[in-house]
Amino acid sequence: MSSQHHDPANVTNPEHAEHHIVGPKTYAIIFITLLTFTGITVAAAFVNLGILNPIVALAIASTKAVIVILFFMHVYYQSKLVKMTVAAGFFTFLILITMTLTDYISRAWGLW
Amino acid sequence: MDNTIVATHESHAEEHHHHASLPQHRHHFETEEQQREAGTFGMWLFLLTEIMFFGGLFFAYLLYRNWYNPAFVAASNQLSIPLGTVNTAVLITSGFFMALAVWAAEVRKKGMLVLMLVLTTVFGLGFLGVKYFEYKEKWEKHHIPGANFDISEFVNPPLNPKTGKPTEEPLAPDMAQKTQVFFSLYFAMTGMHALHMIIGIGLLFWYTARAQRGDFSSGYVAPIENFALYWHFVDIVWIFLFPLLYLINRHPV
Amino acid sequence: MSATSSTIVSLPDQKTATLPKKNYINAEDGLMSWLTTGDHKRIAMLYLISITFFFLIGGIFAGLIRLELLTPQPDLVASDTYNKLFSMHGIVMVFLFLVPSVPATVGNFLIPIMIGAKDLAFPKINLLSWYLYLAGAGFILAAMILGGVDTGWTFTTPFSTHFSNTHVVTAGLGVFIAGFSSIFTGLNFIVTIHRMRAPGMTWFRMPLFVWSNYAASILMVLGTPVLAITLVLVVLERTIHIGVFDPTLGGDPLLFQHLFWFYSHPAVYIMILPGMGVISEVMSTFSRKRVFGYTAVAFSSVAIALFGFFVWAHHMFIMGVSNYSALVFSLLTMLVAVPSAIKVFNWAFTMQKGSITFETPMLYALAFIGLFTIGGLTGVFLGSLGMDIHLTETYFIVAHFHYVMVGGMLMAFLGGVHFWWPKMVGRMYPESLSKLSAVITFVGFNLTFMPQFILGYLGMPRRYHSYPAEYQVMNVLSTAGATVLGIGFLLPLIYLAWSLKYGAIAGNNPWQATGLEWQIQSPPLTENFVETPIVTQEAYDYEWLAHKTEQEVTTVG
Amino acid sequence: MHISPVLWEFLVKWLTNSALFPAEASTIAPWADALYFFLLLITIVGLTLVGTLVFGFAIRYRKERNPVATQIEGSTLLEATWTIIPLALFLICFVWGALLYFRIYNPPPNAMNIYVVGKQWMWKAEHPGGQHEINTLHVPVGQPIQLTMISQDVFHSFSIPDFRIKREVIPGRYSTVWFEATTPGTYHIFCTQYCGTKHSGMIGEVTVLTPEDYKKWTEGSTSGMSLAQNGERLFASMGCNACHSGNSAARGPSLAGVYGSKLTLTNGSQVLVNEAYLRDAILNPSQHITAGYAPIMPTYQGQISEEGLIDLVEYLKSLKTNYRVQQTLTTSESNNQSAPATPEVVKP
Repeated sequence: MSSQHHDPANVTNPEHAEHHIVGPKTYAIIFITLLTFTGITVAAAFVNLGILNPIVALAIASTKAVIVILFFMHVYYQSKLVKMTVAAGFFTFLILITMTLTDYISRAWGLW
Repeated sequence: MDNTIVATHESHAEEHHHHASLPQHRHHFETEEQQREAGTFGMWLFLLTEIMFFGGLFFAYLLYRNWYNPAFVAASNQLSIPLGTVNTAVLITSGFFMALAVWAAEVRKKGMLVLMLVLTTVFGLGFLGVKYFEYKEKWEKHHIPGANFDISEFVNPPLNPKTGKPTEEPLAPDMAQKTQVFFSLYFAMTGMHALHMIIGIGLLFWYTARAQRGDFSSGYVAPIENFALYWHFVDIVWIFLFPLLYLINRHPV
Repeated sequence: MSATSSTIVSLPDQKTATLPKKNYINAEDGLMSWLTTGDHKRIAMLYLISITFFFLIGGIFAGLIRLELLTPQPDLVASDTYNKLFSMHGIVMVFLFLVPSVPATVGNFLIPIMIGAKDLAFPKINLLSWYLYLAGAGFILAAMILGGVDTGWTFTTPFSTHFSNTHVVTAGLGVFIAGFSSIFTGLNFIVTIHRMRAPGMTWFRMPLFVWSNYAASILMVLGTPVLAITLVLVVLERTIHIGVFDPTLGGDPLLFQHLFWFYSHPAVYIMILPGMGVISEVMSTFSRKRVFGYTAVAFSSVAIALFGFFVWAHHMFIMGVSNYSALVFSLLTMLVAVPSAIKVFNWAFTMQKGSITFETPMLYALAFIGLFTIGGLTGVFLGSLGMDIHLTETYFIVAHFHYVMVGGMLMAFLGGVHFWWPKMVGRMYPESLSKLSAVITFVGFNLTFMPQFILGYLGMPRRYHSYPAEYQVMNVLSTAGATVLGIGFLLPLIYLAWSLKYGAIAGNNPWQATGLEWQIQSPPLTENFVETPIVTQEAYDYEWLAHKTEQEVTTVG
Repeated sequence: MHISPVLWEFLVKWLTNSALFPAEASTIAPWADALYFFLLLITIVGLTLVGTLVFGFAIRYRKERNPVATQIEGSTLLEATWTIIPLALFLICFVWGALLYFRIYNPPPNAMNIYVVGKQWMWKAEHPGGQHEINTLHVPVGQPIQLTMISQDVFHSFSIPDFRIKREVIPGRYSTVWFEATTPGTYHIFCTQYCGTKHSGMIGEVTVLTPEDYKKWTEGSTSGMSLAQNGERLFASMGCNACHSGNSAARGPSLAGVYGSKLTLTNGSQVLVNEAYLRDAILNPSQHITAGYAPIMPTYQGQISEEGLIDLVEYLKSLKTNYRVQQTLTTSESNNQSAPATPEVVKP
């Protein structure tokens, strides 16, 4: 009795994506890229870039994270819904950080 | 609004109630596809909660790193970059094998799947092993926050035998005290991460056994796929933890 | 059904009517079949029983608090005991009653049915979330029995981490675990609403109850983990003094406040949003009219959920946050008040040109609108920076959030339970008694909490065991009101239990409502629908319903 | 109905002594009340509006009168109305509230400073003249008073409802609030932030006196030494003067006239020296090193009470020249008692 009323309208929508099998070759390329980035981030830490040091480190980490999310975690091949979900998670994380920082940054601005 | 009145079949359904059989196993999903996508989506929502869970810790880190930068630099220098780098590579490798495990399940190669899961586990355990030695060193140096925490190494850094100069910039006692905040966060963050790894490895044993039984080599890959999402998420956390904790300030002094 | 009668209730002929032979209640027998069930309806009933139990416990605490405050002197209990009473009242009511109240009971029961699904997406996780709830509740009960907690439900550091010598860790772990229960409920709802809708059930054909629960679920999934990590840090701070929240070690106690309220302010919306959904359903059904401005009401739920994340620091205006950021948070707080105002007016206008009857759920809904209006507008007092200085941490704020949480959420919960009770158990409760209890609750509630607004402006601080004598009159009024309120809450318990066996057979659709849940038998089958429904009508389409009924009559006749 | 005269008398007394509205006893109070009544007006109008709509519709469209409902989809115009009007009203509340907030948390420059230390479960007030009070606070009428407050243990909150002021008292950080009392009398002080067992006992009374009475009170209750004088003693006994002597060769910067000035720190940032800065610089010196000086000052965390810190801060505020610093320095050196009980000074 499961699929007799299967309605295509419910599957051909932005919440749906055809399943995609990612092969070992792609994974290997991603793997090598990640290792390379790890090397770069360690190397960059030994170069004095002043204020840029943490920024470079975080930029590389974010790039790595995005690569993992897109390919290892298949978000690249997923429906819009999943992409939105991932984005929403990071968006809320950013709210937590920025809104809390409004307090900490502006505390030094004045007497009160 | 379109107010067209359409009679649905529910009215008929009611008449059939008494003839309907109640299957023990409820197929509450319309299709396998729907079930699989629901699973993936659910897993992602769970990962969102994980993002926010670590988010609180990351914010605490961000705040105190800015407040007590010298202490964070000095304390971070106590961590071993080679060990950290090796561990990053180990974890990425583990993630790589996990990704291959998903592929193996999708193409229904049972032997390959089991091998990949075992490799994932081995590298995961390797990561925890290295972490154990790092923790042990902190314990020996009294860098575990709490009553036994010792700041003397930051106030009076050991001298370099060759040059006779301190190996590190000495910290004023009040700042040196703040290294404890760094180590608190270090243990909270890496501890939470390690806890996730331990849970993951526990699950890996179970999935390996099930894979060996052949549960996932006939097209039913959702559990492997969703577990892989979890495992990769744990990777991502480490990808951020590594530069934040180990590489704060490593440029030649 | 004559057109001039003052009720829309239409029950089947009681002489011939029986409960359906097969339904989710008698599908399987034995306690184990309930404890291992995957059926969302059974889990909802398990939740209903457990949260009622904890509501009673929390209520007993509230009663003792009011009794103590009858006189200015600390005469009934010791100060420590009093502090534990209000702390446990808060913890139990917030985490074990309000957060799971509507979503985990009524929502769990109805969301799959409303969207035409056979169950939630993850039945096992649904059951797990009930067990997590029980485990969390167990920890909290253990903390209570071992001697209680005295930190207030807010666990304010450094008091909770360094100074309190009560069972903070046990209670904190309990809240932590209960939090995961609510995460899993929310997760299940989101996936279900996205992926399990019946064919034709588009987003804008969903009942507003589903919309509001969807919005609340987002908050549960994204907010609760922050509370979890905060409590972990509190426990670590308390056990091994890690110093993250300890000013003497360089930590910032305000960081705790930020992280705590990052969850706990959205938690207020987790509590109220599902209640608003109930009100939309009830208002529509008893006005025989589509909800006025369906889209606006639906989007205002989502807007509340979204803005809800931006306003938490309004709990900290006097706590030493930077005054610049206080400005930002105050402004955003004013913005979040607007969607609530939209909802209230939309509900009011739903009645316009309707054909209104006043059954029990409708009485609760009308009470909700009045009390929520007061609760919401007094919230503006507190969101307004300068006024907040005088009013915060006084009885004004106590009155304000009780107007929202009890006057709003609890009224909605009771309204929802009365509305869907016939669907849940297949029987009606005695209507006159339930109307009486709705009126008693409304009167008792106002008598209890209205004086507290006056006390608050006078400056009586909250969480005070003893107070200056000039505040006594208002406190006596409040305690008197609490007695009435208590009766109002106990009555439903009695007659609902009575109705389980003796209530009139309700039939499929006693209220002539339009939701999918009313088109199936009551109590429903385990799999809800014999065939997956195909939805072609909008929500609240009474013409469709009338036509359908007509057809049925002709078919049967 | 017969009521016993005793009961009647009791009731009358009880009711007349009970309050419905707090006294307006500070310059802020009328401003706060104005906003309160505005908000109250909005609430009453809003409630009346909703009530009229709900009851009106309930009567007009009840089933007996209107058996068949007319379906209405909604009305964008109406919905826009009840979006925009509340929004405008709420924004007025925001602006008004923000203005009041500035008024309450921005002390006027001529305010007299009184220190308040909160601890479980009492309030300790320290007047600049050295008067100490516990759970009471004496202030003159018509004089702006600034309270600089700090907690020794947990969060407290200092509230005087009749003045409409309140501020959290935080461990580890000064917070301030100010008021100007307008009517002599006594008013409640409450701790409004839950702080443990005797939270409800952490109450006190603020006594507002006429300027003459206040003068009498100050003279009658002085302990002989002002806060600054206590601070001077502490400054010498803790050996602060050894480095902060004002000599050109001194290892620490001169502190004369430092209060209120703008300092440049080693990390290049500019800071205004206020009470909070001074306190923090004593406890966490390495984060407050004046440009041109080495980070050698030890921390005094845990070695000096909040009261002692207040004395020191008050002393530094009063310090205009280094004349007396050097005098005490020579005295203490000749007495050979300059060894403070502080940890080893770190080698530069």
